[in-house]
Amino acid sequence: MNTIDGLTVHHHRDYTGAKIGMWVFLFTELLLFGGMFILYSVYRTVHAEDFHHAAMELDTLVGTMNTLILLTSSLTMALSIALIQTGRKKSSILCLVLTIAFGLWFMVNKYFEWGAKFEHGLYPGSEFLLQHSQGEILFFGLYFTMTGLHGLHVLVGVGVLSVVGFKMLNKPYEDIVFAGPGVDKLEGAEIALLGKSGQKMWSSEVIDDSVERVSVRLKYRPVGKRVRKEDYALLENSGLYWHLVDIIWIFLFPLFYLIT
Amino acid sequence: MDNNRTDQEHTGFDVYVLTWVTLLILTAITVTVAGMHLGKLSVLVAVVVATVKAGVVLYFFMHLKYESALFKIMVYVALGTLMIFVGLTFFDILFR
Amino acid sequence: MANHAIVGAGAYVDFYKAKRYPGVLSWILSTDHKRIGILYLASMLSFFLVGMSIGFLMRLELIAPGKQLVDPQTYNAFFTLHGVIMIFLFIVPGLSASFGNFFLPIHIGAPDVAFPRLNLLSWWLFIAGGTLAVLSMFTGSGPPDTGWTFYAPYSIRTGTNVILAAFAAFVLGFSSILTGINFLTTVHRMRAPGMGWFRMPLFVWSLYATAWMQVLATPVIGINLLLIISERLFGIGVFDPAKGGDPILYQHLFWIYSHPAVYIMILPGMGAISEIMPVFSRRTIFGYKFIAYSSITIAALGSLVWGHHMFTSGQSYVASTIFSLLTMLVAIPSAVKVFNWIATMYKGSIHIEAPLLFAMSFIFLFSVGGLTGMMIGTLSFDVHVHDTYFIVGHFHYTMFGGMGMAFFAALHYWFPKMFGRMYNKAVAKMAWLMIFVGFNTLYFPMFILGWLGMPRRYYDYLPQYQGGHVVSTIGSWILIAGILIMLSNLIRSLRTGEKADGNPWGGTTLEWTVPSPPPLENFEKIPHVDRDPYDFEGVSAR
Amino acid sequence: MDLFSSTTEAVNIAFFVTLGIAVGMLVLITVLMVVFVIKYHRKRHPKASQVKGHTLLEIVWTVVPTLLALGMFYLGWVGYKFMRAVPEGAIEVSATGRMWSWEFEYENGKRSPELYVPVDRPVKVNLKSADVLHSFYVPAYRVKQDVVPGLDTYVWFHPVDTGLYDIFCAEYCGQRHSYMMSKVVVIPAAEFQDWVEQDVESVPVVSDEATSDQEQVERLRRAGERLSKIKGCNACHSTDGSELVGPTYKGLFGRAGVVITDGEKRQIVVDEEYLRKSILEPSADIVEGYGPVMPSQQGITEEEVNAIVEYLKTL
Repeated sequence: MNTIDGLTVHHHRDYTGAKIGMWVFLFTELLLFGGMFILYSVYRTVHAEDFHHAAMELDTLVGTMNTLILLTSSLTMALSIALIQTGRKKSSILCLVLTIAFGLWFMVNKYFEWGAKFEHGLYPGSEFLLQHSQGEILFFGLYFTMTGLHGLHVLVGVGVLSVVGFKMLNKPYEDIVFAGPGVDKLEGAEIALLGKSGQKMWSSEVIDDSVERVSVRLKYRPVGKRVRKEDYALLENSGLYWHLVDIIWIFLFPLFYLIT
Repeated sequence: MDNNRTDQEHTGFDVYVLTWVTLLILTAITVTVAGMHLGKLSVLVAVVVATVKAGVVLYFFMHLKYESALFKIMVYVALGTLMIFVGLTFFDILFR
Repeated sequence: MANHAIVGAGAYVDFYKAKRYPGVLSWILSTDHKRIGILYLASMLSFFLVGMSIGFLMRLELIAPGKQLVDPQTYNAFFTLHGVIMIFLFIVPGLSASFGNFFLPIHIGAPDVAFPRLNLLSWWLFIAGGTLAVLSMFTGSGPPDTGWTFYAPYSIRTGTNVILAAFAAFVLGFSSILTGINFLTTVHRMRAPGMGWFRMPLFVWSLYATAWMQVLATPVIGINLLLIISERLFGIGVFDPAKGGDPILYQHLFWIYSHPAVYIMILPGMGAISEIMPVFSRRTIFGYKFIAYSSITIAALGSLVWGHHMFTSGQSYVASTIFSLLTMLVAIPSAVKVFNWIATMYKGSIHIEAPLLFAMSFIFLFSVGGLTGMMIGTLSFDVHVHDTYFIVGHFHYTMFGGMGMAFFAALHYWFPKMFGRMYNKAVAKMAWLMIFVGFNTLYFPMFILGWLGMPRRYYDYLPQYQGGHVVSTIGSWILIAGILIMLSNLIRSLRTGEKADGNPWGGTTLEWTVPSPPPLENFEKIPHVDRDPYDFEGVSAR
Repeated sequence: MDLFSSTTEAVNIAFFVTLGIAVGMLVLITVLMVVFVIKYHRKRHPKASQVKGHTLLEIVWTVVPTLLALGMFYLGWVGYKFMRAVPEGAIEVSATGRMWSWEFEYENGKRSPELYVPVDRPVKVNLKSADVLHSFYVPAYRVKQDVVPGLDTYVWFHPVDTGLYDIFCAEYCGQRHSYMMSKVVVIPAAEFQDWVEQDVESVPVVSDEATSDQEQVERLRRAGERLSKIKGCNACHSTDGSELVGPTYKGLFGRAGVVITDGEKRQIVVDEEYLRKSILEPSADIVEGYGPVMPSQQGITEEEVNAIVEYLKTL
């Protein structure tokens, strides 16, 4: 934030701050899933045998495929950020679209996987499941809640990335707002756009005390390799979220599919 | 506020692709080992491999390697807290 | 007057006048941290009054054995709602969301918090959660009757409206997390030039420590409540003993959050006390660094002791032993704080004003709470008094006697700064006396009742316990009268109070260098900090 | 091992020592605070001296409380260890907690709603829950242990004197939590022996020749009355017409009413068949205006059901 003669001008944003905020938010996600991992590890310890049997019901192939999909989506996500950093906006958006597509593909697989389970009568609280041993009931209780919650996060991630994509498609701009004590000092002034020789191309009305604040919206194109950080801070933070969702799956996969 | 970021520019595309290949190899390892029926060891391998994979994602894809000490400390605090929650809970479960 | 320059009167417009939207929108759409702080303050106090009224009815019901006012089901809903409202809607957001929001940026010389819009969202979530909690009383199959702890499996079996109440608590948890993220980032990124870590006021230190706990502990109860909800909706079985679930595991996850939550509630209060003690002693704080570090230590150790709520729960002997040991250790940093506050009065020049009276009663009542806390951290003694009125007494001494008194102290301390007017000091002192006397009359008998074996959450009791209950109920009348006098004094002063200048107490931290109420952007120019927070040299008394 | 003579003593010692420490600390804090406020009031002490700190003092008031705290921990731990270790030769009773009553069962199968124990002999109570969390609490013996469904817990104590002592439920368990009370009845050993061998069978075995039908019914009725106490029926169903959680037993037999079966209302008249079904499958027909809260009476025998039905007919 700068101050010009009592006028406050907001235009600076703290991107490291935004990143700290994002990381801290990721910690809350980590602990959210952490609670479930505590439950998992406890019940896994108590009912090792049952978990072993129950895990056989899950399709390792689908699990592996979904793992590969998410890992690859993480790659495209990281590439998308790297590309915008070097100013290649189109390729960056393409990678972002790929990431979204991988996320959706993951969800489609998940849909068929869950659907098959439901068809077999295997869902929380079902008659069929209640005939199983306690460990198996717990396994599937955890399976559905943990992968369900993870799936929800994938969907949120897809949503966030789509929004970011749309924002990138539009040209970036920056709002500058003059506000705060001292706006009244502008009274009688006007705002003008000047041409090369200093001629007035456009000017605003005269500013009087009816004006609450003055807003200037600057639009600009990224020039060459010198892209401003503003262009990818949002992308980078949503990328962090996407990678975290990937990390969670990296643990869910062996814990549910590979302990047969 | 000052904004001295010198981080991202270090990461090249090759690093990302290499990271991705590493992750694929690790996935292949963990799936193969799971198929070998090693008993108790298989769980250990699965968890260790998953941790390594998560570390790789964290360090390269999430740029933790290039961040300042503050970020690293914060991540360790969060992970440490989770570990402690799990550990103390197990003092109950294992000795009940 | 502080030796910082105060901005010229001409340029100064206080933040109440500098508004972006008309009418009530200027409040509920404002991203200004000061307005959000006041929004929190007003909404929290409203919820507090609701919780207090329910508490009043509970005390009335308990004045004699048998039915006085309501039937058992209603009473059970009463203590559940009293707990949910007081915990999630008053003491958890407590000082951090109200005074923290208002003063944290000013304290570190920043124009606002790091994420102002997130800050507004957090208030919206708070209101949404509060509304859901209130709705749970009137919709579905009746108000929840599980106690604020929602212990499984009763919370899975009861026919009452647990889902809505648990969801309300979940939303409120989210609100608390957002505040935490905001404060952490603000402290890391927005300190003014020269504002080193050890020049931050101790209130900021306590908020920083609190923010870490909010961020790391709250998600655990979030998932726990989501699991209770899905248990009820889908029967997933993780907490249902009939399906192999372990109810004690629910308690672990619950207290993993809810014990640190105790420190989320009390730490900002301790921070406020650390502000008040030096100002009214007119001297620098004693042992600044020890108080700052003890906040961090409390946050760290406080996350390791949840199992002391579960000594009789059926958890293992080993776990109980370890948790008891850790519990004893967490008392140490609190003791360090108490001794430093008292030492701050040593060789001071003490002005007795309402904030100091509340702060001193905080030290006394919190010490009672803390020391009884150590008693019940003692394994064998806890077996006897666990889930009795001893516990009820203990946590009211820590929560209400601690956080509540600190809240009142902060309210009287910062009132002139927040609203630009001074309250009637004599009435404030009288209200303090009534609150202090009423408080002890209300809660002290509970220790005796608990020692005699009166279990908590009892609608009806055996005649041998009546004496204590009668005294306690009478105490509640004095306490409530005191609170009402205090609040009406403050509310009346909003309009009629004498105008307060920038620094009515002779404080030294940055908020006293700007006019009262502060201007929209807090500072005309971002200050350059070149002195310690409690440097009273050259600051004259009033 | 025998540091203490009883659980009561283990807790009392911890209480008085920790209370002493707590009061001592509180007095120290309060006195210092009050003395400072008076002595350094601005009238008497207008100029404050800026003392920033004192490292030695900080160390002292860190180390001393730490030592006291560790001492308190040790004391509590020793007592707790004693309270968790059941002495040899303890008699064992199993207790079942359910909403909202206690049922005690002795080794020979004798059941009772109160806990009868012989004086001066340690008692181990094995705790089970039929539904939700409860907590078995005897203030006189300073013992408390949660009763957890799916987990076996225990508690032990040593009754020194004969008499009646309260048993409470200390873990909130629903609407009538505060009425989930019973008594420990401590009696001389010989008396206890007689008591425990009496009425072991819940329903008396009746031989056909010796007794008339009338007498048989009467015996069944009395057995039913006793059973309804042991099983805790009276916690929710009154016999005097007052409203509790469930419908009253008074005038139940032959009463007409509306029940909800599978979500649909239907009119019924209470007969033997209905009573049986309601005992065995309580959730099948819910009387209008009540909640589906009655637990299924797993493990009840045919004779016991007969006895209860016979008893209900007479109310």
